[in-house]
Amino acid sequence: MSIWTKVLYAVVSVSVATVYGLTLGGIVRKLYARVHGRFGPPVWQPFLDIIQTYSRRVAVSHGNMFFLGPVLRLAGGLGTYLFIPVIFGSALFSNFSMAGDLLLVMYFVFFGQLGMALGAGQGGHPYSPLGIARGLAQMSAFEVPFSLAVIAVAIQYNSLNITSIVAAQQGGFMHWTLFTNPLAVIAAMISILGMNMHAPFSIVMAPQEIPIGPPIEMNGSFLSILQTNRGLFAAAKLVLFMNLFFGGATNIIEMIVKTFFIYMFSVFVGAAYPRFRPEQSFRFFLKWPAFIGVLSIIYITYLGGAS
Amino acid sequence: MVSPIYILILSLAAGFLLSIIDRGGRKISLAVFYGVLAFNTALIIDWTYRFVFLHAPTLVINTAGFSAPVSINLELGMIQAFVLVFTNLTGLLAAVFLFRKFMESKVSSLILYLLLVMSVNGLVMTRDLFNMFVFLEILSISTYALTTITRTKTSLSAGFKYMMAGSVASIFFLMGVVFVYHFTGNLNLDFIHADQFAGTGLVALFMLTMAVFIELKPFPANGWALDVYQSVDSGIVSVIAVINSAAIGFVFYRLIPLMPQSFLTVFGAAGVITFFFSNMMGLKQKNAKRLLGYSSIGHMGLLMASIVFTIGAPSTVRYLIIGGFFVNHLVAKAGLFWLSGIVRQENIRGWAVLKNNRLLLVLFGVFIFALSGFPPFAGFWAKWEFVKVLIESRMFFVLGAVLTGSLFELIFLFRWLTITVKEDETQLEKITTPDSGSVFATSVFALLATVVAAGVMKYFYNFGWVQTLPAAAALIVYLLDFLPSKLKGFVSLGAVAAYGYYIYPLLESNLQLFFGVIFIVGSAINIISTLNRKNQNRGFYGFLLMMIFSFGNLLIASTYLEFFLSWEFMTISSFLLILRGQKAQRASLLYMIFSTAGAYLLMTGFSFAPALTSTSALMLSIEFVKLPLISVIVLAIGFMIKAGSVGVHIWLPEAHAEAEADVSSFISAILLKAGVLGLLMVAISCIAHAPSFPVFYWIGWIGVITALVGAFMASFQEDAKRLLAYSSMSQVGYVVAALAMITHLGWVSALYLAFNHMMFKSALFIAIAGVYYRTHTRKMYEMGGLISRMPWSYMTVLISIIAVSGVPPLSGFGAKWLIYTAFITKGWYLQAGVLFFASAVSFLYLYRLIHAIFLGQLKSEHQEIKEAPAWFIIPQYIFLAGIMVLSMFPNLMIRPLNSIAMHYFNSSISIEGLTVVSDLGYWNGNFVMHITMAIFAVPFVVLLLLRGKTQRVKQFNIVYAAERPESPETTHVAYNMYAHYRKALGGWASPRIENFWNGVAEWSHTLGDFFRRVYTGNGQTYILHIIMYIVAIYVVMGVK
Amino acid sequence: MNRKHIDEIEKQMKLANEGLPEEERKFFADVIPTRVDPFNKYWEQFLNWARSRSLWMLAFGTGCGATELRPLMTSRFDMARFGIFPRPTPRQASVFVVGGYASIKTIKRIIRSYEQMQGPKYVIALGSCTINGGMYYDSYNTINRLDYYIPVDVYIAGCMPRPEALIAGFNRLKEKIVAGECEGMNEYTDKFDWFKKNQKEIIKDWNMPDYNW
Amino acid sequence: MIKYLAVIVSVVGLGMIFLPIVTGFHEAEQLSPLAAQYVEGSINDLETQNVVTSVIVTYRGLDTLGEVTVLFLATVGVGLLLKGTQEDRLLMPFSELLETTSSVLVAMIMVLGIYIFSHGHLTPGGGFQGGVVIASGFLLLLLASSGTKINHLVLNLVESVSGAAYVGIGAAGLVLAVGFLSPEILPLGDFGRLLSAGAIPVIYSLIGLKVGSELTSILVTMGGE
Amino acid sequence: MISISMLSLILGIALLITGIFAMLTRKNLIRIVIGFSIADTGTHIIIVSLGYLRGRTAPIIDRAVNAADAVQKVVDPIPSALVLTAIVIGLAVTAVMLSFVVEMYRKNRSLSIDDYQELKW
Repeated sequence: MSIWTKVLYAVVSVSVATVYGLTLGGIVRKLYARVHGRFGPPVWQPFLDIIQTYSRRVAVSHGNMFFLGPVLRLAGGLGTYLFIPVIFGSALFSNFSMAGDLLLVMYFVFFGQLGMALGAGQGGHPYSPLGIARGLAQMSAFEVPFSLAVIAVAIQYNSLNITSIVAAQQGGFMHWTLFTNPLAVIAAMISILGMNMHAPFSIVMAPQEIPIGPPIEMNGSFLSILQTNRGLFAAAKLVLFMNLFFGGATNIIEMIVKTFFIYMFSVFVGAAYPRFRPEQSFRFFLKWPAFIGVLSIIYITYLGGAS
Repeated sequence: MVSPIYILILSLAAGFLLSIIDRGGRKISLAVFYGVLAFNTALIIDWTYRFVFLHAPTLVINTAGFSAPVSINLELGMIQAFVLVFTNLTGLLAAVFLFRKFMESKVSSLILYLLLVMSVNGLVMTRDLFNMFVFLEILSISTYALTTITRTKTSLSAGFKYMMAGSVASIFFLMGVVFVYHFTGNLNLDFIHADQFAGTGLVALFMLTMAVFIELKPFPANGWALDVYQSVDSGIVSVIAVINSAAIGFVFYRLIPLMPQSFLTVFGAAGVITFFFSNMMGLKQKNAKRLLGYSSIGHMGLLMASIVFTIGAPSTVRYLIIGGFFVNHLVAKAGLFWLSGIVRQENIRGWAVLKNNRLLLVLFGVFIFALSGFPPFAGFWAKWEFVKVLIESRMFFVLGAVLTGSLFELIFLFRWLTITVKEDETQLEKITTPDSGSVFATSVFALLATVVAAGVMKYFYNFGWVQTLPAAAALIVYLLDFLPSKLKGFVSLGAVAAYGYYIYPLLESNLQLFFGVIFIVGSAINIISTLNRKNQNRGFYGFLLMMIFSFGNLLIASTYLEFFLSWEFMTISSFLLILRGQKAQRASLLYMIFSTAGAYLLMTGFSFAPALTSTSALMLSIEFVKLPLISVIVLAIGFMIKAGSVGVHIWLPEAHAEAEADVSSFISAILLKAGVLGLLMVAISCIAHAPSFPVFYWIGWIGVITALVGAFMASFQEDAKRLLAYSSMSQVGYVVAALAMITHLGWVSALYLAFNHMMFKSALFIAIAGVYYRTHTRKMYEMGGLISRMPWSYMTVLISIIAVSGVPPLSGFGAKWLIYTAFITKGWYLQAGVLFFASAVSFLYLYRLIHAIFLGQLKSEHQEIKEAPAWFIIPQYIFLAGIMVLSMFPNLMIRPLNSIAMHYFNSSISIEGLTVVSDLGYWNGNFVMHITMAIFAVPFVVLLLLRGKTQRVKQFNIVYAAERPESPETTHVAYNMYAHYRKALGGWASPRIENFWNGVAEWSHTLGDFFRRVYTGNGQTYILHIIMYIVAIYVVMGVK
Repeated sequence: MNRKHIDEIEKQMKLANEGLPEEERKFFADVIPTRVDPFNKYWEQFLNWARSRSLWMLAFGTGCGATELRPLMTSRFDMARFGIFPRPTPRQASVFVVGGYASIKTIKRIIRSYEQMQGPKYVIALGSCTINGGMYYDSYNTINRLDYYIPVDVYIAGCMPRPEALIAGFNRLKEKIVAGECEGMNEYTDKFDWFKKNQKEIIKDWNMPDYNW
Repeated sequence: MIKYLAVIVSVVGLGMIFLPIVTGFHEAEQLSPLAAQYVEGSINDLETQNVVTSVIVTYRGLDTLGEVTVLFLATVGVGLLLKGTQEDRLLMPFSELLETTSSVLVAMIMVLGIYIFSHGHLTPGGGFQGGVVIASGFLLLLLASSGTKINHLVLNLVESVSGAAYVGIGAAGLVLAVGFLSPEILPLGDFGRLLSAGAIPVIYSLIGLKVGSELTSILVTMGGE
Repeated sequence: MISISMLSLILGIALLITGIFAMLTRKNLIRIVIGFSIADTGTHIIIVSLGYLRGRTAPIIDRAVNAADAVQKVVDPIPSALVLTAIVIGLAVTAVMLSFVVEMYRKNRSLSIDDYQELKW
């Protein structure tokens, strides 16, 4: 397969993921509205919003890093997504997963966050670093259960190669990590709450405290790039979780169904809970979820696991 | 060939006649006085030359025409000559020092002084016990009288206390002599044998030896001596501390053959106790001369202990130890006492006046280093051999006490040194022009210390010139210090290059080469940043070269001693470099204390290690050495101190932060790697010979906890350099943990990270140095928004922090990938989890660093600031280029590291094209880099096309709740940025380890203070101590 | 042209920012806002369609009329179904709802917030006070007509107008947007001097730049 | 109280140290070989009647030289300490009777002293004893007559010259005879004669002079001028 | 049986200890010096007592002692020689000590040793 074919495939894959991610966002808004007893905006509202923000005639930039911030953010999202094989056995959706393994994906997540943090930092607005400080701190906290879960998975399948992790989970839902190593999945699913930054972990944007935090100075096209990334990045995270814990997907329908439910999990939790204070949030992740993560490793190492 | 008895004859005759001669004028009497002293010295030097180089036989001089035992005989052998050379030389130079005093005071003082020196000669040479008593009394009486040369209330009362103690001791000595005669029928040492003292005879021997021992000021029966040291004129005190002590110590040495084992053990123990306690009590002391007194007493204790405990050792080693301690104490103590006479400041803080006189300051430093047992001075070799002897004879308590005592001593000496260098001296009275005699005497002694050191290195150890190169380099640059800084900088660069060219062929293995690149090439690039220094910049390049050369010497050292020597040179030079920082007093002291504690551990560890059989570099031959468990543990801890592992990392943030901006990069990027190198060596020896206890498993844990604690602490710093320091600690924690795995992948990853760390931490420190150079602050919240003023520095920091954090596509990710893979392969899962946590936390401090300095609001005072000078930018971009190349082609580094590790293990990774494949996963750095560039380009172009009309605005054009910001200071978020995180962590964020060490420090000071309360100042109490001490020792020895 | 001329022209092209003390001027951009014309017709129509269905509202309760804004967000009136969402920062908002009377103190904030919004931007003025001063028409401390100070797209009369009236107002705005009639942003730049004169007449303590970028 | 207890304990302990010497003490039956050698040597080699003198001046001559030095040092030391800080004292004039008697006595004391040190090798006594007797004469002068002025220069001269001469004789032994302080620079003479025993009487006389002048000078210094 | 020499030995030791006791307890500087002097005298008596041989005479070869059997007739000459030296040295030390006391008194007008403890710790 020539590199250009791969690029073409990647473009398709990215487009699908972006559209899917944005649609999910719309669905969530609709869902929230229904929970509130409202009619809510249309499902395609995110697309309208993106067009609206892209179509601003004027923008304000605080400097080169401010300019690059959203770019790096989107590059991070793209990278994260592109290093994950999305659909098991599909050449179209295998992306560039031959460049690296699970560790590469985990660390590429930081690429965008760091870029965004830098861009927002140059904005000069005090709320940006406040939000970033919260976000980084929370990230360091939820990384603990997540990394423990990932280590447990790596031990379980003796690999960090996402494709082979998915391959090992094929052959019936009882082979999913969800059932072979439930503790790791619990730890990871708690940490995805933090990753998605829905309530009770919505301390970064926190509109009532630090009006939307980091991107407060982002406007016009900058904002629209961030919005695009939000869709893509959400999809990437969900696909990663699906691959690691829920047996991956062999076709696009399976992927959509699985990721939808993974997403709904955090959405429902978010709809049901109020927001933590920052230190409560950090402490939360460092306590029980981390402990569950340790248990999962012990379970896999010393008790032999279910496999 | 003049008989040494003429020393006595001439001195006596001159002494008797001086008062008559003096009637002809003081100049004549002084001429006679100095003439006789000089004659004595010359005579003894002549004899020493004969003994040492012509191997003359021992000379025995009979008196009155009869041979012993009928008449009194004198003996002059090599040992006596050795002692006498130094005592006479000290006597002569102390007299030179006292020249002005002698000019002004009565002729009596000349007579007393001359006869004092004479009596020491007699005391050392005579073989008759009663004659010893007589000479001892001459010595005592002349000393008593000389204490009043400056007549103050304190010196009188101290002299009286001295007399009380001395008279009690002399009564015992006399009793001992008489009873010895009673039991043996002889007074001549040649005719008295140990077996003649059976039963009650031992009491006689006890009295005799005890009297001598009391004169040697054992703890706690030594209060009188301290008072004398404190109050009497410096010149005379130097005589008391050096000449008297040497003579009496020699008497003790002479009595050793008579003593039974029980005596020896108790005396040795008493010596060690004295050493330990007097140094501990010295901790609280603020009076310079009394402090020296404590040190003197301690050293006499050490000398006694070394005399006793080395009896079983080979004689050359024994002489090196005893002689080393003796010369070291003598030279350094005399020099320091003389300096105290020149400085005329009671409180050690007052010594800051030395700063105004460069020569004196250097002398002071030389003496302090000599006294603390640093190479190349004699005390270093003595200590090294002594530790070896103690370990061979399994005297671990003694070892512990000696090393702890030495550490205490080091603490107060270096506190003194650092205060002297750093305390503000403007409030103090300047030193009145010291008279040239004093300075001359002191300088000669510093020179003497150096000459002795060179002699030991040349004749005893037969070192090559490379081993002495660090010290020589410092010396040479010191002599060239008048040159402008830039010139010296370029010359240093050339010297480092030449040195690199020289040792390149000596680096036989890739491992050596790897560290050679870190040490030499890394240093060379770092030197560029120092070229920015202006003026003469005295001292700097000497120390720098010393440090770099000692790094290199570590690699080619072929014995434990050579390695340790280079290690100590490294410690000295880095200490001095740190000390140059503006407020580095505490930092450099901490560094010194921890380094020395580490060095003592290394010394112990090497002494436990079996002998080397190979002559190749230690780094290679260590592979075939089976280190015993204790050695592994002790060495590992010693090296981990240098690597800043948690628990012993206290020095690290202080030293990094307080050192000069361009020195910090050396410390962080290169010095820490020396610790890594050491640990690696221990690990190498453990591959084939795994210790019985899983030492490295626990080191692994320490490593990961270091990584985590370092990251946490870094997040809570306000000071940019402290932040980077903790970051270094964290990163080296990763390296240590990875090393501790002792697997192929572990080592590849450790070395890979070590190399990367060298590059990005150098770049970061130099960038911060540039920022500091422009802003004159290290507090991050005082900066902000500098990206617009210093874009080049910003770029460095940006690239570096991406590399540090391990975010792809830069080379830092390679390290992370290797490390996690290695950990999971090894089965250290929880450790890997902790490392993940640490690496996530590292984003906190990295973002803080770049945000608080470069992003956010630009301060008013920095509006017109310029980019850092080119000298700072050039090395940064060399390192950045290195990072980028390694990011693009990580295999350039991984391939050689793979081969290094393959020397010890089977390879666990394979390299397929540009992809590195491990058992668990794979990584193609090159491809990742390309993809990253592509996916960066796409949104970038999109944004360029769709951005609309973009207006660049200024820093206050922000949405500020419909208001406008008041000032940049109140708008910039930087201070206490992670307050919420600190709150979440609660007690875990408190500096427990620092509190622990503070507690240790406080307790040892309090204990020292408690013990020194025995010295009530009352002469009677001192006598009581002596009597009780005698009784106690009597009981302990169990003399029947 | 000599150097002096160039300097003079450049000086004219910059905002004078005379209200700011000398040492603070460096903190603020001094660029004069300029007109940005719409894209070509069909493309602009498409964009206007999207804009009208994604109205991001600056939720800044400037006056008592803001009380009636809150119910708009609730389940009963549910503005989200019209694509109207509150945004916490003017940078991202496209609709500015001025909530009733504007005291002189508030008008300063209104101007600043309006200027910080990125065009195209729309203003809905709420209640009688914004039209003619309403019950405060003779107050020494309120303005009587909002469009002396910023361009207004839709006025909603009433004291205060009910949420239903607000919805009607928003719908009117949507229509105007689709029709391409909402060029308040360009109006502001075109008549910049006039607006500034009016603003500075009533705001005595002018301690901000002449245009808040 | 505690201090007294400690003093008592330590003194008792000190006694304890000496106890074994007392209990284990038994008087010697014979001279030690060394002592016997001295007795024999004194008679045969040195022609000296007084064995103690021969031991002091010859066999252990170095000790004696040292001893003289110690005394000399004491003089110098006392001089260094006390001289130049004298304070005025009111002295009552002494009675004439006392002064006259003492001046007569002094002459006799001096003669006695000289006799004692010059016959040191023959009879009990010697330089030290003689010197002390001489000094006691000066003490009498100092105590008994108010106007006594002792010439410092003379004292000093005697002190220094006799000391130097002593050392000189010792050194002469090194050159002329067999060793430092050897008395054989002068003929040994006949046993029991005044001019016998080589240089011993000379040395002892010098010691006598020296001790006498030294002690006098200590007395003068301490007693005030 | 207690011999004379033993008696004098005990006496000497008693004096020695008494002298040291005085040095330890008396506050007056002059008394301390006297204490030393007493102790010193004790040592002299001890020395002499050690040299004594029962029934013998002084080691002076005169009419009382025949040169031929002098070895059998005289006491040990060595302690006698030593004690002479010891006495002189004791004297010298005492003299220096006393002059210290004089000078100390002149400087501070106090003879109590408790007034001379400003140097401590």
